[in-house]
Amino acid sequence: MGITIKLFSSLREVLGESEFEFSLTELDSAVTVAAVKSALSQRGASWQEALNQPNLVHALNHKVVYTDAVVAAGDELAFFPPMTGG
Amino acid sequence: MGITIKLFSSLREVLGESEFEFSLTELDSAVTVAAVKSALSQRGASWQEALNQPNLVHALNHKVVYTDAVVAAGDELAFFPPMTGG
Amino acid sequence: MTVSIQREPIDVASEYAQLVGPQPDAAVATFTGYVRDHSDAHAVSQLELEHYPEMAQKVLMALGERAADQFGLSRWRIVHRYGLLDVAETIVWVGAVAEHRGEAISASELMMDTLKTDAPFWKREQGPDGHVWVASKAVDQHRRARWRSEEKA
Amino acid sequence: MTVSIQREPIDVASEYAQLVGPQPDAAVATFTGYVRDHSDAHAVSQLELEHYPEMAQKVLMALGERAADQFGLSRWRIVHRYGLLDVAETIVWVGAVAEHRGEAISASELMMDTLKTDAPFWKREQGPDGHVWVASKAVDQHRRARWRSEEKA
Repeated sequence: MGITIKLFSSLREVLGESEFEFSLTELDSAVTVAAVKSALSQRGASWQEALNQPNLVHALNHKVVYTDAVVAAGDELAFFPPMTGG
Repeated sequence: MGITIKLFSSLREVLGESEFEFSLTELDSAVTVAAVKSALSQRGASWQEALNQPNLVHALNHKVVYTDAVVAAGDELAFFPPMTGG
Repeated sequence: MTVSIQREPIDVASEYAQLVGPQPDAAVATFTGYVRDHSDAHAVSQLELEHYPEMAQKVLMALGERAADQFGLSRWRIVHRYGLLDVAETIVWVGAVAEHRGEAISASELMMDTLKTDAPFWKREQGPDGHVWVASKAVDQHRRARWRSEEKA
Repeated sequence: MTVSIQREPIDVASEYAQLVGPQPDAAVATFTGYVRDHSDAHAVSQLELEHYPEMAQKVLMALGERAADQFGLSRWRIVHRYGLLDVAETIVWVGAVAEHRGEAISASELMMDTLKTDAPFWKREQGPDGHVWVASKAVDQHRRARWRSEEKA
């Protein structure tokens, strides 16, 4: 199953990536945001730390969601710190 | 004792005057706004009615006051209905 | 800062530019009121604004100074029309500049709520049955009262 | 009504004129935010605004529509900058038009309070020690929460 991952702000900066395709072949069809986070966390300590910061925001297809939201093929999943616009 | 009386809005219109000098020779030195109203009310039924409407506002030297405020020679005393600016 | 009580229409763009200046503080809130083409009951073709000039000037200055004091405004401005106004013309403009948005927005609201009931202006609407003096609205008295508990003695 | 997410400075006078149009409704409230020359802790020489374009567009549209619905706005507009901004440049502008002042002012406040915490923009300040990401403020979360009880499910 392939999805697009986007990273913004300090996450983008720390992890050195802003957008990439990500496949979760080993997982069954009911993949949650939490499962994607776990899979990405295995990329290394900086990923582990960045994706487990307490205020991390998850947006699935441009909508803020909790980690139990279910991800489908072709979705866009973004991770970022709390927003500071305005 | 001479003061300036000003009338605005519906009071000005009903009473046909906007500004005039008024003397209260017969009264002692502690003249209140209420006493001026009483004296002016003797000018006729329209004055009596206009000056005793429940929401009448009294401004003494450009400041809203109650009827117990004391008036001095040279003061400017204005009567008008509730304000509707803005 | 300053008050203008004027017969001429309010040039909102020019007032805004003068209010904020070349180095604006972080937060600017403005409010503009326009002549409506109707009242609660009937059509309105023109609005006449009578005022008590000396008192209006003092009341609006005191009101701006109170808002500046209460909300820490760096700049403020109140402009109010008088005379005969057509539908869709400006009636009033207030602007408040502060460090933070809450202060600027609350100050603009305070200025509007207070001037509605405390500044000596009186509206007379030209409608289908001639001129009608606008009555003071209970909602305006109510909105005004919200700010009273925060006033100084 | 509409949203603009733009690199260019906000032309407040032009935005205002387009918002109100030739026959303005009675009450118009606006808010403008500018880049400050300091944060709580240090001097700021420039501000960089990163954003998530597609999501920002959707969030701001939904926010304007919610404000219009809740406060009966006849017109509204939200403009937000991104990119590298100098001190004293515009960051954000919101405008709300309604029949009554309370609705226009509250709508502008709702739009500002909500976009601060819900729209995907991130500020990075250039200060004496280099770039610093701006942290989310507790006061902004608190102001945002005031509107939550009135939201629909």
